[in-house]
Amino acid sequence: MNSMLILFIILSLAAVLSALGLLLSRSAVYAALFLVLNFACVAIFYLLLGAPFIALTQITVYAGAIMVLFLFVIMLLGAEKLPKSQSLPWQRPLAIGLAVVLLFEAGFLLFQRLHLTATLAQPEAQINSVDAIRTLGLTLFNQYLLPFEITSILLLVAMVGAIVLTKQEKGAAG
Amino acid sequence: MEGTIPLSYYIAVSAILFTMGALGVLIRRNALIVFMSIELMLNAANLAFVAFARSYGVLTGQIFVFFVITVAAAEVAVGLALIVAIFRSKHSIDVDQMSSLKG
Amino acid sequence: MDFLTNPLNLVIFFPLLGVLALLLMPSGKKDLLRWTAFLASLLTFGISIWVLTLFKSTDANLQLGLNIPWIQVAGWNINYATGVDGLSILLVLLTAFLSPISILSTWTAVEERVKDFMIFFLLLEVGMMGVFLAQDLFLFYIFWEFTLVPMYFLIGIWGGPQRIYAAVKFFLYTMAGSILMLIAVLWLGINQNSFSVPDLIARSGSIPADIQMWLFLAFAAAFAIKVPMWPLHSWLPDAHVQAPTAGSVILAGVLLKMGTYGFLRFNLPLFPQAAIKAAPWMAGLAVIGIIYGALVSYSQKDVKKLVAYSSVSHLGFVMLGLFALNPMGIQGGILQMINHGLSTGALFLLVGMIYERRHTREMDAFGGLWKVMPVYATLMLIVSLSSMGLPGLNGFVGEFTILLGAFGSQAIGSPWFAGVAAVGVILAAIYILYMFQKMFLGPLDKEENKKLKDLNWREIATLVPLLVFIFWIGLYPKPFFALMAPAVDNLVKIIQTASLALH
Amino acid sequence: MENSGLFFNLVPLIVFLPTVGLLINIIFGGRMSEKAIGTVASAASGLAFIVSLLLGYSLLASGSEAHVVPFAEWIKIGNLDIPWNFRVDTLSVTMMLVVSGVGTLIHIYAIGYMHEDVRFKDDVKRYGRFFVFLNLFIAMMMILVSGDSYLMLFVGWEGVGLCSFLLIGFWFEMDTLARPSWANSNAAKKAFIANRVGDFGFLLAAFTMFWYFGSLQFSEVFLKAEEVAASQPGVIMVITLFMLIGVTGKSAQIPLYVWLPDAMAGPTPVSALIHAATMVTAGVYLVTRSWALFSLVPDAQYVVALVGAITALFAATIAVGQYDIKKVLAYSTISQLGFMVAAVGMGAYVAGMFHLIAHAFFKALLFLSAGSIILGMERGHHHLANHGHADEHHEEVFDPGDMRNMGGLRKQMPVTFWLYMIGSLALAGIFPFAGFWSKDEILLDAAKNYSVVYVLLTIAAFLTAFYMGRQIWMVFFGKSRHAAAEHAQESPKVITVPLMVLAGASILGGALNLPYLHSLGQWLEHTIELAAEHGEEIRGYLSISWGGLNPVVALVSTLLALLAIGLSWLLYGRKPLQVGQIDPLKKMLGPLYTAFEKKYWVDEIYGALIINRYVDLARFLAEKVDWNFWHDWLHDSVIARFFRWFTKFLANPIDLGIIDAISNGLATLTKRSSTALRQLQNGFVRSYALSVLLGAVLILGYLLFK
Repeated sequence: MNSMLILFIILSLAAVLSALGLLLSRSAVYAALFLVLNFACVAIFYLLLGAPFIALTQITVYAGAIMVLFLFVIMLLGAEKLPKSQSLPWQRPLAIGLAVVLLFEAGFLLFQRLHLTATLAQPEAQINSVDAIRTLGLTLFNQYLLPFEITSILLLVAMVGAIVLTKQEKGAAG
Repeated sequence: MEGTIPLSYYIAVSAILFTMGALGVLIRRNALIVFMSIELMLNAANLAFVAFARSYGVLTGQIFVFFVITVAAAEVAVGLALIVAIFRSKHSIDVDQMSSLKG
Repeated sequence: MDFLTNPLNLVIFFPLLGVLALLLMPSGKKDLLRWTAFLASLLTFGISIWVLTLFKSTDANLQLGLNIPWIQVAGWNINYATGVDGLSILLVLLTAFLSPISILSTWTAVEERVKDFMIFFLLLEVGMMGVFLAQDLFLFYIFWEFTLVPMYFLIGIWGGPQRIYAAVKFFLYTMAGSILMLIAVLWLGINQNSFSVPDLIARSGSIPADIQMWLFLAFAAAFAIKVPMWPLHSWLPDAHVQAPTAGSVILAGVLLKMGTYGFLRFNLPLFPQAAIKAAPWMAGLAVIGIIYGALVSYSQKDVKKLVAYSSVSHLGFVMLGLFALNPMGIQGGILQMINHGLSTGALFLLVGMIYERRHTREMDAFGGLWKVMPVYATLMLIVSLSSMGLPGLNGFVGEFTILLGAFGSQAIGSPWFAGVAAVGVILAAIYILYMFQKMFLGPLDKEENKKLKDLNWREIATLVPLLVFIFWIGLYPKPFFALMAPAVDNLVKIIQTASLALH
Repeated sequence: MENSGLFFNLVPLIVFLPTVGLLINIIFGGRMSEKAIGTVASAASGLAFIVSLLLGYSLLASGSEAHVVPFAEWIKIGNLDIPWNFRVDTLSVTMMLVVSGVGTLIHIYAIGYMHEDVRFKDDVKRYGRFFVFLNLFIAMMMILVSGDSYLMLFVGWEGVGLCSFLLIGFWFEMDTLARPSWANSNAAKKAFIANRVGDFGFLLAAFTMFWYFGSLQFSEVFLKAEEVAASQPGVIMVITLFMLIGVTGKSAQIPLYVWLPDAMAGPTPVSALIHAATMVTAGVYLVTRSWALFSLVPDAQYVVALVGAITALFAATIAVGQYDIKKVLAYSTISQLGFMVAAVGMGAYVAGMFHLIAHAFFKALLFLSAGSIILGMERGHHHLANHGHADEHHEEVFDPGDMRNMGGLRKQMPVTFWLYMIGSLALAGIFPFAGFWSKDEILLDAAKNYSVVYVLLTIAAFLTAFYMGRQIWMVFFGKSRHAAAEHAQESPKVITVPLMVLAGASILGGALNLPYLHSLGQWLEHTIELAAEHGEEIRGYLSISWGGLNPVVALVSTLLALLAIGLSWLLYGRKPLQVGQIDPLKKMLGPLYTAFEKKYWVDEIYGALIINRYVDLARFLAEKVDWNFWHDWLHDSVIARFFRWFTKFLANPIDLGIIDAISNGLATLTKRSSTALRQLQNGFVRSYALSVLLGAVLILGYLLFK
């Protein structure tokens, strides 16, 4: 039992529990906060895995931008509590059953079939340095230039789309 | 701080998070929470990507995650806009209210 | 560019330009539509005259044509092959000549859906030109079937009270024969590895005699229905009586010729041995048609029907001439195709003119019209005389050469055929004079007829060109014979070679 | 050529002058006066006569040998070569002279005649049309006689048939008594169709000729005639007999003569020109022209001669029983044509042609005089109508041509009377009129070799004199039997002057071929080789008459003619016919006379045996066979019904029962399962997501545990 593993287990527990919180919380605001916690845990995982750039992106984009957006929308629409629904009585048990099966399958796959023997060591110092980020940047702007540029268009389209969708039509009843 | 963590642990965490996300999509009726669950599933996938990238020592995994995050951002923007639009006409964010495409 | 500036392609496809122009015009402006269609067909006629000037009448081969690979998949050797020779040049000219005349005749006769009418008419012209100019069996077949469609609509939309019946009958009847031809075409294309007519003629010797006969019969089925040969003529009176005037003119003037032309272009040179063997039978049917058509014409009460049945008789002469298989008979036959187109076309025009005035075609409703419509009567007289073969007019030259050719034809084998056919000359006089008497002579005793107006200038203008040719061919047929002579000699040579091989 | 000073090259003008005339009248006729129209037409014909005279002079000056003047190519296919050449020889020039000469006189006569006729019939505008047709006829007749080949001859042959049709049907909307009727147009149609039957024979003769001689040109055919006769004896027989059919049609012989009496429906000048003087003699011309063929087949010649002789007698008997002045002349024409045909049949070509010419003169004279009489009667009738005497005649239709209405016209129409007398005597064959000489020659030739023909012709000659006598007595002597006859008026000069010219020709015509001089014989000798040259080489009865004058024959015929006239005087002259009296001959002959009167019911027999059968056959074919059976039954019922039944069969048991059942079953299945499955499509996004997860789980499970 080394310290890394202990850290890992703690983080894993935090992540899973925050996910569970998301799943169970009645209020959307709590759910959003649990999700932020989850994202933070995952960001630390990234650091452990030697991917500092991704970790920072995770924090800024997800926790910073996306979740703030969520909270704004929640505030806009009101965090109403939904009445209990009778529409899909079998949905919940079926979903849980399937989830259990899925988990079982994943476990089976992971431990009986894949035989992943690799172990991931603590990242070296230079990995978490500016050089590594530069390498990532160079790869991104050389090898993946086109996808990168396409992403910009995607974002532009999404932005325009969001504006169009939320724009109040003149004369339309609110 | 020496010691290693087996790759399979990361994947297992990823799998658990993914299943939770999926459950959230299936069980919750609040459109916002459903959406959040989707984000959770994306995160789970990202985690697996990064873990494998570390395991194989290549950068492609990280770059893919980068793209996923970008797409997720776009998706959230459009998705939330949709939810707002739907709320305007239905005055609800219950996904079960959106069943006019019933066969 | 070669393809577009080829004179034959211009002749075939020029009317399409007219169609295009018509499509862009509002359907309410009837006169504009009429003038456009008229102009398009007139220009087509002009192009056909240009083709005539390019045509070398001393050359027996196909001329001015194109031969472009077209459908060359899966071993099919289909070309876009066109060409004109002595066998077809006159028919091309006839088609181009009759089209503007027919359009002119619709000026007041067609008032509804003028645009559609003109479009169908020009499409029909495209089809007919294609039939006469295609030198690839596959291409020919496409044009052949294509002509059915516009004609079907011309009869079915602008026809008489029973137009749908007539149109469907026309369509089905012709289609039934064409199917057999299609089979034969495919057989030839597969076994001879070519659809090109000149190639197939060159290879015709390689087909075994019994298969030649089957192929001959398959082609003959399509053509005999179109001609129509007795006893396959039943669609003709329906189609003619129900069709609008312009449709009848084209039907009699050109569409029927497609059948005789088919015999001439395909049956004779492609299957010469079978043609020789079949000659007495075909001649027999032709003679029956001559007599039968003339007899049945006499008993008609409707002028248009009378003229329709007279076509059976006249086309019998053409068939008799073609199957005489000697230069006189064939040249006479070709000329008679033209003659019939002119005379019967003119007769249908004339009948249409009286129909427009009186809205009936029953001969009993007329009588003594010469008194009120002298110009009409005179023109009708000339055309009738041409139709019954009076010397000095076109009909005689054709009939005489046909009968003369058939009388001594070796292929037919007996002068009796021509002898009996010559009775048709008497019978023609009987039914035509009967018609003329019933309409124009006798007392003018019907009130409705007393105020009839004589022909106006437009109507005279539609008829005068036809009359010019009626006289021209009758008095000086030499240029017409000169156009076809080398090609016919060539054809006769092919048949003679086959006949030598046969014995 | 040495012909440079001669006029052979003018020969196309004989066709084109009349053509120009008719074109002028067509184009400008509407704006010209009647006089001008008539003058143009007459001038066209007259100029053609002058050209014919020039041609005759040219022939005389150049040794009378045949000249062929090429004009145009017509039909040329392979070895068939038919140019339009003009043949100028003594025979054709003779015909040209007759046609244009008599034709011109009749044109002039018609100026006056038609002037009145169109007014009696109330359609003045038709005046010009008559002269157009008349000129057309002259042109066609000229083509006929000047053609160089059988086909060109045929062109004219058919052309004159057309003119005959047009002119018989000139008053197409009435009958001969100007009542509205189909009669005239029927007569016109009948003439054309009867002629067409003859043409059919002609055509077959031409076909046979072409395939055995290789040509239709006269010169080539005649050149090869003996050769072909030697190798193929039957062929010439066939050709000549087919030609005979043509002759019987055009020259109105048995059995196709029936059209000629009806053809009198045409205006009188037409009857004179076409149906007496010129067109109907085309058959005689044809036989004469084909002498080289006929001379080779004596059997055919004999048939021709017999047909002619029988027709001569047969028609003469009918003429005896007629009351219409023109009908008598019509049957007389048939009879005289019989004389000519018999003559050329016997090989007496010169005699035949001689009679043709003489007959053209006197029969034209007679017809035109009859026309003058009819006009006189019409004038009388109109005079009555205008002066209010017509009350008692108001109801009945007046027939100006019926001899029973006439009588005593000698006083009212003296000029016409004398002209008619001359014509009648010439026709009856009284010395020294033209008819005497020409008929005598025929009888003489018949007496030599053909006793049967001789007897038949002699009886016919006797009857001829009798019916002409009867006519004279009935028309000109006695008292008027009708008020119109009392008021009949003489015709104007324009009508009588041409008649006088013809009368002169009828008197002097005999001089053309007087016995022992034989000027016509010598003239024609250049075209027709005479027996004398051939000597005994040619078999049979070729015997062109050098006849001389056999006193016995001449005496017998003259005496018989006088006897006949005397007999007619006994019956009709001594006691003139009274109004309503039955013909005295009828009392004597009884049913036989009725047979004459009714024309032996030939029209009725033809009608019953041929025409009605033809109509029935045509109707049967058209209505029963073609329409009811072929069109309605076979096509519309059998084929269409079978097709419908078959489609129904396919539709009902086959398609509905089997194929449709399968597809219907499939459809039902689909419907049911989809009804079930649509429950899944409940619109809830979450349940769709559940399905996705289910799918993912299942696929993963499959991959894992397969």
